[in-house]
Amino acid sequence: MPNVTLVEAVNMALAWEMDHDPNVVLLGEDIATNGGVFRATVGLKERFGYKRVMDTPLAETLIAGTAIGMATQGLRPVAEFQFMGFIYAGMEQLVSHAARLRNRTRGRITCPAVFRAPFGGGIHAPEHHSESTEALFAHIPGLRVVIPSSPQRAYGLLLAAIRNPDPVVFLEPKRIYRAVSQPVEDTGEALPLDTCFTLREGDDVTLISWGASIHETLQAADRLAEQGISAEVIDVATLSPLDRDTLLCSVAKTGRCVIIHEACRNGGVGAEIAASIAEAAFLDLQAPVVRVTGYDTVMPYYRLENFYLPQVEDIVAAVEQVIAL
Amino acid sequence: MPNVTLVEAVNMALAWEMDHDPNVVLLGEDIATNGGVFRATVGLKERFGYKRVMDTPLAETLIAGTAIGMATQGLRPVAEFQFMGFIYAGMEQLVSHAARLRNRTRGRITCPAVFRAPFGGGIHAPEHHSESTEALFAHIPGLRVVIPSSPQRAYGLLLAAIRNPDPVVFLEPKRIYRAVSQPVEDTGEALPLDTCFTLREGDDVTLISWGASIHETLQAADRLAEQGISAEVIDVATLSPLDRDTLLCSVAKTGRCVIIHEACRNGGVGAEIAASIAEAAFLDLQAPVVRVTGYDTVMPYYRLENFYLPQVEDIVAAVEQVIAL
Amino acid sequence: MKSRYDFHVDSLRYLNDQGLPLDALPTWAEESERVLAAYRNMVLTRTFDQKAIALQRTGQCGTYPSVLGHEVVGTAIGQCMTPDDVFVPYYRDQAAHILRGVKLSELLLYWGGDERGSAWQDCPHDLPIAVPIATQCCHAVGIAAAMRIRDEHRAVVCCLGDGATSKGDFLESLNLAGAWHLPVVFMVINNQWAISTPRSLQSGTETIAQKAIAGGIPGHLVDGNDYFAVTDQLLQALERARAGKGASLIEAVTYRLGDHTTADDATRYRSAEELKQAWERDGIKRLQRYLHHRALWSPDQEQQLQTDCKATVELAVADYLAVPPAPATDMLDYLFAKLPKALEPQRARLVVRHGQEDV
Amino acid sequence: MKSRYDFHVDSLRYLNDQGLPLDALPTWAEESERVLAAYRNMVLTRTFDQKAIALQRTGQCGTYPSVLGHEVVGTAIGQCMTPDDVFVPYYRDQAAHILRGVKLSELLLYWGGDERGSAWQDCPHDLPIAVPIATQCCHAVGIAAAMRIRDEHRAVVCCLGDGATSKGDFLESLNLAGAWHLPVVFMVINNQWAISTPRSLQSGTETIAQKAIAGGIPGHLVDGNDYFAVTDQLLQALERARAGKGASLIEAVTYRLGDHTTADDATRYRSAEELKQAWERDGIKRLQRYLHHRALWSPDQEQQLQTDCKATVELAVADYLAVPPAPATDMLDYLFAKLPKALEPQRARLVVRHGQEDV
Ligand SMILES: Cc1ncc(C[n+]2csc(CCOP(=O)(O)OP(=O)(O)O)c2C)c(N)n1
Ligand SMILES: Cc1ncc(C[n+]2csc(CCOP(=O)(O)OP(=O)(O)O)c2C)c(N)n1
Ligand SMILES: [Mg+2]
Ligand SMILES: [Mg+2]
Repeated sequence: MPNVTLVEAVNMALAWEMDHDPNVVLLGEDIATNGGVFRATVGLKERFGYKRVMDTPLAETLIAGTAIGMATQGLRPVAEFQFMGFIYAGMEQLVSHAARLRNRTRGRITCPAVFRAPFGGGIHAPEHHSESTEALFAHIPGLRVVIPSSPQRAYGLLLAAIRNPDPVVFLEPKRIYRAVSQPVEDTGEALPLDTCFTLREGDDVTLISWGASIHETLQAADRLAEQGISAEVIDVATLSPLDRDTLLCSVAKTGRCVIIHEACRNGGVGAEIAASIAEAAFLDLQAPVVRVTGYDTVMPYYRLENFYLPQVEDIVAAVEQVIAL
Repeated sequence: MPNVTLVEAVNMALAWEMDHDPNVVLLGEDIATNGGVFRATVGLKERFGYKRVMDTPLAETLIAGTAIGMATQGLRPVAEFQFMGFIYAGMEQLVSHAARLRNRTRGRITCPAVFRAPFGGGIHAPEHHSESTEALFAHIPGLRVVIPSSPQRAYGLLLAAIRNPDPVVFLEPKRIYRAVSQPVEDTGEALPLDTCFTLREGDDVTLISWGASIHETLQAADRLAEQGISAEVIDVATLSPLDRDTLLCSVAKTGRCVIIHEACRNGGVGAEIAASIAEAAFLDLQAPVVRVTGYDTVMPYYRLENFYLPQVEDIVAAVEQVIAL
Repeated sequence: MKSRYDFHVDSLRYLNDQGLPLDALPTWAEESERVLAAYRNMVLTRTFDQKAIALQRTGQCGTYPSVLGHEVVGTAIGQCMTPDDVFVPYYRDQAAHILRGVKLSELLLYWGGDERGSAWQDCPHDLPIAVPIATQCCHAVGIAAAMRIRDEHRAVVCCLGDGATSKGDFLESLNLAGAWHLPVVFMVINNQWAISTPRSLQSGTETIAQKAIAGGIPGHLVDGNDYFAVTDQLLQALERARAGKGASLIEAVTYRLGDHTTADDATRYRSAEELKQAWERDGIKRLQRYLHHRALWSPDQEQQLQTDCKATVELAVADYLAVPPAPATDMLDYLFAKLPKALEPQRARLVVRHGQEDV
Repeated sequence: MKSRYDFHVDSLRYLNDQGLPLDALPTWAEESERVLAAYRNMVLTRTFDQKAIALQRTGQCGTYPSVLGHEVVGTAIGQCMTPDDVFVPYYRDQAAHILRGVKLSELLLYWGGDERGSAWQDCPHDLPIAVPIATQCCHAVGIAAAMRIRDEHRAVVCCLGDGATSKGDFLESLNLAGAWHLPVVFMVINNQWAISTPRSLQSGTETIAQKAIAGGIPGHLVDGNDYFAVTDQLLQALERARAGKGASLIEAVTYRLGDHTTADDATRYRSAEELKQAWERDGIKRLQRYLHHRALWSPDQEQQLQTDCKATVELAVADYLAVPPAPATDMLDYLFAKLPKALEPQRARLVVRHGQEDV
């Protein structure tokens, strides 16, 4: 079983599925000859030919819309936005078409497309290269928003996303593209969508996160364990539709909850999770649900980005705060 | 003092400000000769000339970006998106430029532009003409999102929006464009942004809403009063940045809170409000914060739209539920 | 040292306003059954259109965009495409939809505020009506790309208005169509108006067809009220597309004879005189004159056709009006292939609130 | 009945690869101080560029896009624009920025991850560097529209790359520029590559200049390594713009001699041979040969210039490296004109966490 990084797992999943389903095609800027600016698609053009791995002109509206058109024909396009910061031109296509085609034709025309984008900060990238606006997509009914946070989950969730009969926005936390390697079995086995993953069990507090922040969250859980606080860590993975059951079960047990995300706080996905838990677990909660998030501002350029990103000590402090109540 | 409708108040505010500030210009599709498809800009081209009231080609990216360019020159452009359903092509310009110009140039270049769009359902309009995606904009730091819910507030808030030195997304609830008339003094007096409006005082429960739903909320408050339940009604008005103080003060008094909005529930602005209140008013709350919202689906075409929209009885039922606890 | 690159678009017309050929007609024009079928479809379309407007005026249908002035282009499209081709419409393509198998009652259902109006039982492959302007152009190139990937000899026809040619989606799609040699024909129906915005404000170009030059594909102008010109140019463009020779853009010049939609009042922004002149170029009348001239049509036949069309439309209206509202739960049941667990409580709530049976 | 509409773009070149005039030079070329100043700016730009790359390689700067191959075009822009004009750049316009008054240290600060790098003390009006491709084109037409609304005789120059010409923003802006006769010049720097995507995959068109035809404005090709050609065409376009005669598009053909950015490795996708050939057309070398040929330049002067440029750049680097990080609170303090109340708790938190003084 090879030890692979998250971005290699993405590549493995794409290769597996292209090998097993001739309908899977890839399109995006610089994905073919160059293998993508993060090398997520490296080698695939050589292996599957330029007809299935397509460099597009530089036009995100077009990339989104072309993928949708392909999907209506039963292809399974996987479109790459080079960075999440450049996804917005594709918004109209995602909101007004990808998310709705099945619904508006009552199932006659569907859109089994995947829209991949690297997202998040912390890699000292230039302006517009550190976005975390997953909440925009999670609010759109008809879109699935999936975020892996480990090589194994990247592999299994991407396979599931491609096989899913409806559109999936698949956001890859680029800060951890190469942070850790992990054995991943290349057996084509998908992981379930619409399900949170409990990464660590605990009794005192539920820590909910996704993407790169999962790593600070797990580190915080380690530190808390040293302090005798037992934290349950949940990776939401599919942000929408949201698996509230797993979250509520955990909070019913722990009575306390901290949500961690890199996106700005106001209207982030953490708000929906906090609101849902505060409503449904009202009687279970022994402390308010607290959010540890980015600030409500534009992601700063890299000299200040660490001041913006939630740190392990922020999470620990938040847990100490809710435990104190 | 003339009795005017909400859409007439929009027109009055535009006219006042154009009259008093030569930098105010309008642009959009069909706004000049036709006066806008809802007649919000009727008569303004005749009065201020085509140089200040501009029909644009059909291109929303361009409308947003052109307004931004104009704003960098000290003009005060008010751009109209014909319907909120067609705002998405302008998203990249709004997110990556309007919201950021001041911040990324450290104040050197600014964007005092207003982006107007009629929004919401309930007028038997065709597909894509009934959107309520205010949450997308409220999540973007650097944008103000303002929604009036009466002729007076439309007048005063639009004046404030135009005078505001930063970009404002100004969403007009078209369902109530002509629903009620109200005397509006045409004195050029602006209302404060970033402030909620308490429309009705009450002790037992806080009802929080905005836009057209304010009207069902007020009706629900009437009905509740008949049942002996005293509801405070707050119009959020500026959805972002959010005036949490007014909301929290009210909940501190009532101990109960119901949020009403037309947008789908998942990740709506109601989530942020509920999360904020549940966190900050944890000890005050005697019942969970409940949201009465649209369903998590695409706004249905008009035969089913009333099944989708929150109704007075839904609000009343929600209040009864939180009062029962 | 100066040098230059030259480009052009051509322009095609066969009939004068009186329906008389200006030139030898293309050979396919000898198939009189084809021409007569075209004429019948145009009349049916116009009959339907009037009825739809009437239904809206009497509160039995929602906002509706009249097809008046577009019947010739739509009919040519419907005739030139094969069942294997894919049609990517905008919202004023009724004439083509009818020939592609969409039921009149389905069109009414769509504009009557019911999603089932896009479920098109007898037209499974065409894309649904696209309201967000120009967005469909990207789908058209995506579909055409799928055909190329699969080495199929099929083609896509994508319709859009003059206003739509200002929007990036269209221009980006043109460019891809050229770069990838895609089997797609963009049919721009230049009816001179985009709601209240006249063609002259929409773009400073002399023609719309010349926008093809920015995509590196051939651009053609045709008289959009000339059935022979539209058909002939489209047949050539489709042949080219199916033969793997790439995309084309056709600008069909016509006039929007009605209001933009039933919610619009065109007298606010255009003159009665302009409208009157446009009626003189009406393509249906022109084809009728041609048919008379060729002794292919008689007043009796016209009478009979009018009667038949009315009957067809009345039947469709009856079908439409008989459709009961969909269950409220439909709003959730078609969002995803399978209802996600997260939506179950909302579906249950709809059932409780609106008394629908659970599935 | 067939007819046709003709269009063209022209193409301009003055110097051959050896720096010898192919034709009589324009009269302004007699101003040798202008030409020498241009040459000096090109050399300064290239010196700066090499240093910026070195800083990145040694961890003292972030990802940086080399300007190698763009020095001629940028210099021509910087010279032709007046202070009153507005420059709307993309991210590879260092040569122009320098002439417009942007400090080298500011450019480093920007790429060094600090927003203050766009605060441009001595260049108050130009728009900041635009990273989201082609988005700046819409701003350019907005600024040009503002000039027209105010009846000013100023112009806008908007830069973009060949890749950017595929994006809707550019094409929509071209159309508005044509429809509204705006005083804007679109300068497309066709360096043959958009990261790894070659010009040939970007568009099926023969030239990029011909995209102007879709906007109804004149399109011109120039040799982007030919200082005289770029300058001459741009002067004409700016004159036209300022005189109220409308917009132009200039395609300056050059080559991206470096990697896309320091994060890129161009050997993955293009051949050493192609790069070698491109170096033979290098515009700085070409202008240097011209100057030698005209006896306007000597090896001593070259030596001195190199020394001066290095010194200038070293000073700028020292300035850049001396800038302490901004206070963390800056991330909130410039978001709005005035900190909204809603953000006060977050600002307070930043102060507590990072020990910054409150304002
Ligand atoms: C993206 C978008 N913006 C605005 C609208 C509103 N709108 C509907 S039709 C129309 C004019 C379209 O004109 P044209 O493309 O010429 O087609 P026509 O209606 O004349 O057939 C506008 C602005 C829309 N539907 N989509
Ligand atoms: C909207 C958008 N999409 C993608 C990118 C990523 N990206 C940065 S530069 C670039 C290529 C640009 O090529 P070109 O326009 O030719 O300019 P050049 O870099 O060659 O000067 C791409 C794809 C971006 N910055 N913005
Ligand atoms: Mg039109
Ligand atoms: Mg380039």
